[in-house]
Amino acid sequence: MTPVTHPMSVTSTSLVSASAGLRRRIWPAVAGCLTAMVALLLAVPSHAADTAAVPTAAVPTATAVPSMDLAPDGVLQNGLLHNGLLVGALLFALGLVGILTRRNMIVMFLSAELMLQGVSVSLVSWSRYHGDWGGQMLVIFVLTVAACEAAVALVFVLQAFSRTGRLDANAWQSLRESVLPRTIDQALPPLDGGVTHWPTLTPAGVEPAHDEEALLEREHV
Amino acid sequence: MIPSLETIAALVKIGLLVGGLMTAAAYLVLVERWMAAWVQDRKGPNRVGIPLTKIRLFGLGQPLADGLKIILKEDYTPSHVDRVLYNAAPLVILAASLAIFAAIPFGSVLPPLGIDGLPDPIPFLVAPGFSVGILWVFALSSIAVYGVLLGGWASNNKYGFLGGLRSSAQLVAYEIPLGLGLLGVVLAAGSLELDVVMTQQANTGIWYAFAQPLGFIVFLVAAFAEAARLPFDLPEAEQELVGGYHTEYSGIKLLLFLVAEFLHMVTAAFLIVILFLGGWHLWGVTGSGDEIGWGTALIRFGVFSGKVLAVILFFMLVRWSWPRFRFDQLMNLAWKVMLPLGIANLVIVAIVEEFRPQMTEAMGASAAGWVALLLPWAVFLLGWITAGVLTPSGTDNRPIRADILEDDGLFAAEHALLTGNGQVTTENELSNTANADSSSGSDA
Amino acid sequence: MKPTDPSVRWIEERPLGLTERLYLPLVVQGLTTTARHLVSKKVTVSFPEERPTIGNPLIYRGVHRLNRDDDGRVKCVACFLCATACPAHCIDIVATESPWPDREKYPESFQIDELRCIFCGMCEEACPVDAVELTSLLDLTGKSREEMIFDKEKLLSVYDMTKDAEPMKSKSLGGTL
Amino acid sequence: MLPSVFATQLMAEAGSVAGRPGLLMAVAVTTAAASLWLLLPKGLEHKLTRPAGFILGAVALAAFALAGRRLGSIGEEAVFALVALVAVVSATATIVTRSPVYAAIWFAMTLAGVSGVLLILGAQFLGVATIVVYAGAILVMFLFVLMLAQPSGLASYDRVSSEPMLSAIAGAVLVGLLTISIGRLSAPVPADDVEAAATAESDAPADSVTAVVPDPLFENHVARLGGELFGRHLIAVEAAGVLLFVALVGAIAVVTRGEAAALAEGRPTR
Repeated sequence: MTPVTHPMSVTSTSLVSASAGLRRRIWPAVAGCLTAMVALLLAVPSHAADTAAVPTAAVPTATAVPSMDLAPDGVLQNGLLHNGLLVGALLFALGLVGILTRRNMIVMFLSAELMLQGVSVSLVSWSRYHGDWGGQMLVIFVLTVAACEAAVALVFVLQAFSRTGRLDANAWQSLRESVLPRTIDQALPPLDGGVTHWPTLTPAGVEPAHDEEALLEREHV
Repeated sequence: MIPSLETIAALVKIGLLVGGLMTAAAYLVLVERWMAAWVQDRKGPNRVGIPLTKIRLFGLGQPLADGLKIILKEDYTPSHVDRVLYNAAPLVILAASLAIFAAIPFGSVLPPLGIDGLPDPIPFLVAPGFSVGILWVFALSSIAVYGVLLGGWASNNKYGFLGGLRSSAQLVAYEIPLGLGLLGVVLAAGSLELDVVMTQQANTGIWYAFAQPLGFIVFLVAAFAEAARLPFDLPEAEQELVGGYHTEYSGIKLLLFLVAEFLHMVTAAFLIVILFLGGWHLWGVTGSGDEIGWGTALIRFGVFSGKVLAVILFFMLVRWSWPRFRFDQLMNLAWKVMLPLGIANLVIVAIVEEFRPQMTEAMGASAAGWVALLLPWAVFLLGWITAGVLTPSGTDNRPIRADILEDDGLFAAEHALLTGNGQVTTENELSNTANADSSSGSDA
Repeated sequence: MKPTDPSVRWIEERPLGLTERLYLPLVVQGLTTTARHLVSKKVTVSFPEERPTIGNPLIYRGVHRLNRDDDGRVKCVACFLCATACPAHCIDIVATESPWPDREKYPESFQIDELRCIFCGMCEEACPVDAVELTSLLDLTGKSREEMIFDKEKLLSVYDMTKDAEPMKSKSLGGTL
Repeated sequence: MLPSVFATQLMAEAGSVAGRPGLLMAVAVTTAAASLWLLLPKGLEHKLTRPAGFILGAVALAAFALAGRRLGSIGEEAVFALVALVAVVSATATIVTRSPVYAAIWFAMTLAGVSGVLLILGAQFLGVATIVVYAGAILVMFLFVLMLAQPSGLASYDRVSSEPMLSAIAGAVLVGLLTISIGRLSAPVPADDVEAAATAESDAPADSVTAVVPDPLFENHVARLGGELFGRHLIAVEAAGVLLFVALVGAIAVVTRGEAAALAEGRPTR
């Protein structure tokens, strides 16, 4: 990619700094959540202890319930379900992070779609596990809703873009509640790479006057 | 680890298919050049034969020479491109257009070979039993849009970018009539598997082109547009517009783009034959069951290939018969003509399929069959005439002067000054104005 | 000229008829035209093996020749009219005194640069004695630029080569000489 | 602060995470949070930030992979791991990459991975339909808008993100809680549940489309799906159709009103 030399990026580049007040209120809660969760995870006992307690005698043979993939030891073989749910959870969480933190409205919508994908994977995993179609049905409707959402959302994004000339969600922070602090942008350092130098051809005839800066800064041929 | 026989069979099929397709694409380019020459009263390429000899073989060595030439050309990458996507775009489009053939059968079945571990009979299909074959074709043809769009964007060139947007808009728009034309067949055949669609036509003996004429036309037009063939080759449009999304490409990457476009045409021909022209079926020649001997298998393969070749020749003949559509006409055709016609076809097919049992019960099998055949034809004629009468911009190429007047404010003002009002003037009014009679032409 | 110019005459096109709106007749028409050309006789020829037929060699403008008179002498009188008329300035003549009594000058050297020549035939028109003519020879090739500058000998040899097939235009066309 | 009763109950029910000690998941979650924070655009970056983020991300991925269950065969595991890796890695790339066009391309890769996961899970139709609907239609529209709005270069708001650390931790906490609840799956199924499923299976009429399907992988997948869709869920289908129509009308209405407003305000329209 050629570096940015768009005037917008020089004058109004920004470094996000949420206000100190907001951060002071949120930090303890977040830190507490993370610590509590890690503690929870560490406190979880290992799997081996549980499976030992399974009463094998009470379980019918595997052939009776082919949909449930019963293993001989009587534990439901839910590996596919487990892994599918794990993938779904990861996708959902990644989508959540994206929609919380990115400022480009299109990328935010991509993140929302990512969350929908996570949900779809989870639903289909359960559908496979239970051997019925309910989950897959729901995914079809998720697809429908996603299509509707994308259509309407894109229209709004386009409208917003045509008003501000940017895809920045923070361009609309005046819509926030008045008690919430504003995000103040600071200047960003320029990207590495410097200015691209374009080859200059030998002139034929009388050379017209050029705008040298425009020649150096153009990004298209 | 020794792979199973089925895996080996699948690999052999893939090898045959990819090798055959690439060779066929090369030779179809030669055929296309011949057709172009003959239609223009020329002789066409007929020189290149066996190298270092005087043997010419009617120019059959030409594809080799063409390929060598374009491969050996300098693979020039402009400095302003986005390198990753610039290199990825041709690969994406070629991979997508080759992977489509996983779900497309290229014949009927081989007679049983009697080898343990192999299914009997062996179908001419890389992924047999893939229950969503048609959707697969659809999905991969929509992936091809990415190659076009990214190639145009990554070129970082305004002409390439505009070309990319232009052609992806076309591809996305024509996916809808394509799907509608296809849905009629899916509804009638009751399956998303392409070989089942062929078997259905062979069993009834009625090709879907005859049972659903409207669907056939809609699918045919959409297939032309999806394959970016003339009269819809706006993606390239060498004569009127700058090359398009592959303006900045050269050498082997350009070759990949061109081969992919050619494969799109081949895919379209396969789909047309499979969905609407009966696949390997020909009345009285090929039979209909799966229990066949070597002779019938060969005949079926021949019939199938012959049909595909005929459709491809039709594609090439059409190229030299009609002028290119303008972009607004292209979009008009997709949204205002083909979409309603496709929906009409879908509705009539649904009605026929829904009430066929009742009709059979009421008036007997043969009469019901005739009704089921004639009803779509009636809808076809009706829909066609309606479309022709109601959508003049689809067929009428004349410039609309009132629009010009509205668009250009200065022009309109001047014109109003000259003629006394803003209306389009006829010859008489103009001559009156020239006579300096300021009161003439004032009828509103 | 602006489209609003009063002298522009706007002409109403004939509105499309029903058959034209239905497009199918036009489709068939287009396909039949193409198909007819597909099988019709081709106008190109496989050149070195097949020679193209030239309609009238007398008016074909191919390679030049310098004609000889009945005695075998070069007909040119070095009047420079052809060099003056030549729009491409490809004719170069060096005149000297003629050894023969019937004319004052004759060309000591006479060169035509066939690579610069545009084969317009003006030299042929300008020549008062019909010495320069354009033959119907069309395969004019060479391996170097120098080779393509035809001197007097070469031009005369072209005459020798073509005089039987193409008699001098002056006589056949009822010329003066 | 979690109520202690609920916490102890969760701990008791959690059993195990993926048959491994919970330490693994704790490591996975914390490294994932750290790597996301390092990778997210922050405007000012040290040159070692991204490599460190990649390394931590690889550690997190490995930990998550170790937490996964064994499947039937090694081949199945390899294929699942591959498509899951594609999905998760490209999802991460979607949210951390600076260029929005690249984000869209990475999202397309995610779709490919997800569609692979769906295929493995036996949802052939959905796997392919995801590609058709998302990649073929929705994402192309996104790309159109992106390319038209920002044909080249990197905007300032793409180079920074709001509160990367907070949101990375929030995501990690979410994943942690979800995996704890997924861990409950390893608990054995009570015997009467299994018996109930077995009787439901044998009682179901053979020709009914709504019967319990033995294996969604095979046996007229699409036909059964369609039967279910237009049988049990017919009203939902109708509602979805209405929803699509309303969205279509709404989108066009907003566009045209926006154009009218732009004209009135003298702004350029497209």
